Amino acid sequence: MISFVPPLSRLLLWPSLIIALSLWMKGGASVGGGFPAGALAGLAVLLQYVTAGRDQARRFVAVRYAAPLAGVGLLLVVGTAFLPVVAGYAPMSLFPRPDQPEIGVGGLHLHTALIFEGGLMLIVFGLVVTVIDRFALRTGGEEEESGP
Amino acid sequence: MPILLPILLALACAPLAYVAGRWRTGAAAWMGALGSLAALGALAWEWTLGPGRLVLPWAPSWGLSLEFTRDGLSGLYSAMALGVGALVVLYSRAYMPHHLHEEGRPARDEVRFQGLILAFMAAMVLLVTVDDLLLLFVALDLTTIISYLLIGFDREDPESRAAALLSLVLTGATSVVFFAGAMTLGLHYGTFSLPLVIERAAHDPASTGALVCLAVGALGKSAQVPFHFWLPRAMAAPTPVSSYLHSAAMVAAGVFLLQRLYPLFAPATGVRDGLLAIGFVSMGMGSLMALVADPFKRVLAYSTIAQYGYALVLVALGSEGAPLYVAIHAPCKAALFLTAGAVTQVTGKKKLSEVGGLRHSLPVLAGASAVAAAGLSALPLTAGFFKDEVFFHALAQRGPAFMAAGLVGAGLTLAYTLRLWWGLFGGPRRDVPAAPRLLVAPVAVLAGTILLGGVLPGLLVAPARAAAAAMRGEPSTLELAYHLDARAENLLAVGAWVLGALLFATRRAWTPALSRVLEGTSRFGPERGYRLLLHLLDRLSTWLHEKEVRDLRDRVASVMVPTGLLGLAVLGVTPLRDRFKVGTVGWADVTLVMALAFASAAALATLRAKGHLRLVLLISCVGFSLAMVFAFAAAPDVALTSVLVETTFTLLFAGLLALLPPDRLQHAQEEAQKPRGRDRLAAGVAGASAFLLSWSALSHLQADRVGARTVELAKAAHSPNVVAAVLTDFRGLDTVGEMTVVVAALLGVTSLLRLKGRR
Amino acid sequence: MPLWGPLLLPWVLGVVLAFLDGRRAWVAWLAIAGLAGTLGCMVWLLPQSWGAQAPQFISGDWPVGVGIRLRADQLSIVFALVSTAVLLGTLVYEHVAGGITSRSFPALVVFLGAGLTGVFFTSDAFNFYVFFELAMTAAFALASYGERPRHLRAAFTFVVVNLMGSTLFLTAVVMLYLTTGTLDMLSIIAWGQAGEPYALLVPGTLLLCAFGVKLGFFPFHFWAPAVYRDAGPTVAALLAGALANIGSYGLLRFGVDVMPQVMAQARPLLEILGATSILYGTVLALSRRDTREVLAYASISHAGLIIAALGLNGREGLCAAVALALAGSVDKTALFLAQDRGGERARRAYSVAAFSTAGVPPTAGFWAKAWLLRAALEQGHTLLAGLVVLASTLSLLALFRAYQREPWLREGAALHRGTGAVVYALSLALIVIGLWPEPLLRAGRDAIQGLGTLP
Amino acid sequence: MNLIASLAVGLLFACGVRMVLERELVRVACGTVLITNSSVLLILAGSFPERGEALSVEQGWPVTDPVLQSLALTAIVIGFAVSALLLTLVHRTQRAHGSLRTDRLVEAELKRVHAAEKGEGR
Repeated sequence: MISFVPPLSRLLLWPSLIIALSLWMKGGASVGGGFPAGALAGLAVLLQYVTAGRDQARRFVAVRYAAPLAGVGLLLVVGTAFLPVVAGYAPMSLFPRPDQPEIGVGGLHLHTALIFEGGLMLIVFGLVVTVIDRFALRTGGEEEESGP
Repeated sequence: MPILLPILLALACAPLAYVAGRWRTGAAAWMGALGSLAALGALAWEWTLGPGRLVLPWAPSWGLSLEFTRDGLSGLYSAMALGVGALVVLYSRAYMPHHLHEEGRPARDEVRFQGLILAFMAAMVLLVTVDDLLLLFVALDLTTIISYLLIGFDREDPESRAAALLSLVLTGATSVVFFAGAMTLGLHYGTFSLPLVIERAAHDPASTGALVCLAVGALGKSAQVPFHFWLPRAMAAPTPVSSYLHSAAMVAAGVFLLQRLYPLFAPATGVRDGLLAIGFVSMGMGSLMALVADPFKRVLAYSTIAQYGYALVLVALGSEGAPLYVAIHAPCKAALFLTAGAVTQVTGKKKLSEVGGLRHSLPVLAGASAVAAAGLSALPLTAGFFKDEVFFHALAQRGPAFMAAGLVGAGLTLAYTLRLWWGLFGGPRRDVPAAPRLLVAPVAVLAGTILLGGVLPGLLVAPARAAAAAMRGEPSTLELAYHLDARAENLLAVGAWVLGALLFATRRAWTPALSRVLEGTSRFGPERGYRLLLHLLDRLSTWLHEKEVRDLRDRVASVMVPTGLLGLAVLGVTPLRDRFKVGTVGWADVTLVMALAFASAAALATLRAKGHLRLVLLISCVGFSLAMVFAFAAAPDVALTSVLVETTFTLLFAGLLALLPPDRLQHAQEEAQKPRGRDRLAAGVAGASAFLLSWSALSHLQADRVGARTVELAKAAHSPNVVAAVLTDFRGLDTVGEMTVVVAALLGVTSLLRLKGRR
Repeated sequence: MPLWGPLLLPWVLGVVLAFLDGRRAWVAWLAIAGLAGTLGCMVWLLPQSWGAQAPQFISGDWPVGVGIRLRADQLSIVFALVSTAVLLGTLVYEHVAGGITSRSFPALVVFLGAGLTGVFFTSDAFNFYVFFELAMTAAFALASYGERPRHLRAAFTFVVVNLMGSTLFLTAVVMLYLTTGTLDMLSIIAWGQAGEPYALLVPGTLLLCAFGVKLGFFPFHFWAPAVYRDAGPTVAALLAGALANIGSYGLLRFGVDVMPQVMAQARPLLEILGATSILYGTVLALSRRDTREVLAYASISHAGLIIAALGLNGREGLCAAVALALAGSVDKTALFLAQDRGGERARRAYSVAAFSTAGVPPTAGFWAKAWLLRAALEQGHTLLAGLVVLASTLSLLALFRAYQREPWLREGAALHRGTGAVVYALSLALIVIGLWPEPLLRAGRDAIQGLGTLP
Repeated sequence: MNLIASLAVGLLFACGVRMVLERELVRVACGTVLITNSSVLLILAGSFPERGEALSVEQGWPVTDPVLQSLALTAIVIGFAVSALLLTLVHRTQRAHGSLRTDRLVEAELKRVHAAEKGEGR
């Protein structure tokens, strides 16, 4: 049992991440979006923590810098929301505007909502992974806090 | 504009003195005295300009303006406050270093003290000059605040702290009552401007309630029965404070208010009769207490209560001598207080029984204070004679009973004044070191003023008439002169002297009995009532605090149960109670209902779950069932998200359980499931309310919701998935906010579970 | 200045600060500068709010209701100004008092500021909830600041009880949407004027309870003494000074503006709750030994005053509520900060703020209380007027008992110059407003001008 | 359907409150999760009567109110974030007090209160 679970989970990691990415990209058209994508990616990493342990999981850059990643995500989100004001639009104006034509490559529509959703994904991923990481770090007894 | 000059000069005194004090400690007092004398000079110059008013814009929203007046009343009281203030500040230059040394405080604190005295002086000048009900209250509370700081100046001394607090609370409380009265009047007459209020009150007399409120404020300040007991306690303050606040300034403020507002009180005979009674009671009580008190400052404090009782009687009778009475009393009392302070500094004693025979060592002080004492007890050739003359004059018009009361009162005054002076200076000779000159000079100056007023009474007539005219709103015909005939005033005065002398001569016979009687009655006095009330409130407070909710559970229940009950009540009493719709359940709904049932069953099972792991699994079971519900409710986005969230959450919970020490978990588990009856009840109330409130809300669904518009607009937003369009576009701001919440939570988590070490 | 300015600035700044280590001095100064900038933006916005048309925008320029409307009328801007100023003062205090001990403190304070600004500016019920949660979550994270056991205890109580309040609020907002079909406040007002008077009663009740928890009046206040006592002094100042404003603002916005018909029916209840809170708070404050507890109970009685003012019929009561909330916010911040370390300057600041809380002139609190008294007397409500007088007296006693009891009185511990400056500035503001009350009176009068349908 | 949905909401809420009133930190946290779940259920219950195809923009199809869905999503996410914070707080609180029981918190608090009440004296 122990012998084949870690490789299997490592094997599962990449497909999960790809599914997460597709959830993100397809969010505008069908079920999905940044939030489930981030949660799914977080779950994939969580699996690594459970099976391979913290040190193994932290091989990935994205895991080590999960918390800053969430910050970057928030910057993306806030930026998408408020950058249009520089050009004189109302906040939360997404491009292309309702009266502008869509720009699309095949089934994929390019829309600033994608950046927005990407930010969402990073934030959720960052939260999940950071909490897991901190919990994993704390597991294994520590001294008690004391004092009044 | 010249009206402002004395006020501005008075206001500038404290900062100037402070600055001077920074340069050299001793300079502060001289600077302050100089400033107040300048203000006094400005006042005198202004006096020559005749009456006037000044209105400056202040708060137009409330129709308020800064209104100042220059009339007899403000002139007389300002002169009193400034003159005595200057002398007291100088006196404190000699007094405070010694006092501070005894208290073990740095000599620099003297500057702070003098600054406070001068600030008080400014507040007092402001109080007597303003001509607006709200401003009157503002200035009144300014004096309260500064007096708190002054009385509690010796902050190491618990007694003086307690005295300061008592005076703050008592004068603060009564002045709030005053404010309520002022507000009532202001609202009733539509203005706070005093001349307008008085003018309108002429046709439409003020309500008794409002007048009583105003009177309470004045009585509290002037230390009249039943609010008198803060004054003797306040004697814990340094002597310059007592001699200023409790002779010429703070206590005068109360009677001043009544004089300023006299036109309002004039038609209300009932209120005036009440004030009259209070005046007589204060007079009698104060005089009797002054006859037996031992610490000499206390004698003076009780005497102040009694003397302001006289002033109150005069105001209540509407006598034109009322302002004059206060103005003459002030220098006499201030001089005696200053004498008391000087004696304490020289001898280190504070009680009459411990001193005596000082007339040889302190001849100037003894002489000057003898003049002040003579003034206080209204002997001829001092200004004091005229204060009793106007008093007797007013009483004589009311009838023999009043005359008798006045005679007894004046007799008692002479008796306790003699007792005080004799107790300090009379008796067998005792030698003490000489007093510093600056300690004696202010007393001498005050004594000189009193003599001057007594010898040349004509000087007093003009200010007294002006003040009386300002008080009563009609020209005054007050006459001050010595008449060597058998008119009632003279007879009463002679009678009072005889009575006083007799009482003084026979003092050993009645003092012990009187003190026993007074001690007995003090058990039922208002002070006792105040303490009892406070004690009861304290006990109530502690009892409530002990009973108060402390448990987290009760804190939660205290939110949930009232909300639940309120919700039930709302549904119970309004027409909403008849409007519940059961709704239909078709075949298509079966899966949904089953999923809901599953979620409910899992939720119920969590209550019975023993182990933590089982609990967590059941919680996630609830979550997954709900995700199923959402899926069946055609909300796949929500369903997907909630599946993922539930999964993550279950794992996080499991991670938490792994973090917690197993023995602690075990222990907590054993203890946990002992629910109290009221917990069940609370949950029941909350659940029932949640059920009925949601049912009511679901029964009132609005068919035409914004949701429909978003569906129409989704195409314009280039997003086939309407939910995504709402999330990222239409209500994108919500999503940005929500993501910021996530990041804030993340920050919280990272700071709670830090990577390296603790703290 | 466009409306989004004061919102965007703390938001972006918060994100940037989240990356940085808040214990460094320059980071703290950056946060301080950012909050000061926000304050400047708001001041800039002030004349526009007083203009004929309050500045507003709709997110993405979508039609009303579909997009989210943000709007800054006078009520919003005065609350935003005072809350941001209080946050700024607290942040400066914590920084100069000896340094921030947590990495995320400045970022969280700035996020709290962003949340509060959003709450005050938004004109959409659900967006209100989101910003409310942003402020609450930042406060949850801040509550454990200091991380001693008692801080953690306070944080736990705070989080659990306030989660209940948030849930109530969320439920109320959803019910509003289900009943009226829109989330835009102005549309809800229009709906309410046309619709049946009882329909909004259920969400109204839940909102009252939710804001009751935030503001902390009887019987929703039981968490407050424990949290204010056990949390760090800066945190207590933040919670009592800034966060509680959500409660008073929410009651004004939702009660007076959005659902005046519900408010009309809730008046008797508000009066009873207000009177009870006033009595309860003042009596309990009277003989507490712990200064923080005195302050906690004093703030409960202050919340009662606000509620009682709202319960009064007519304009003046509402004006009084606004003035009480604004003055109380500064009062409480000054009190909590001043009692922290002692020293001569802090003592003076404490006494000024205590006089203001008790309603003694010349302080801002006096005008607020005077307004309440005025409103009560105008309505012929002598009982409430008497209660106000009693509360003033007893809180004066309670606050000054604490003042005299504290060891600071005897020791006069040396205080850092900077912290003294902060508490001085706060108390100076109270005195300046006391001497020249026009800004407060104008704010109170105009803030309720644009609200709903007033009698 | 209204009745059933609101019954489920009420039941979840009651269970949540009951759990929050337990004497143990983990259960308190579980209770808040249940309460959040109940409010999310209420949000979507509003769209039960007209529920349909969420993703279709084609004319004539019934559509589940997308605004309600997005409100539910936002509520779920916020609830998740706050619960994560609460879980870490549970961990820290139990470490600080050496127990998972709320009574210990009360004891510690009372100890402090009584120390303050007695310590200063009159």
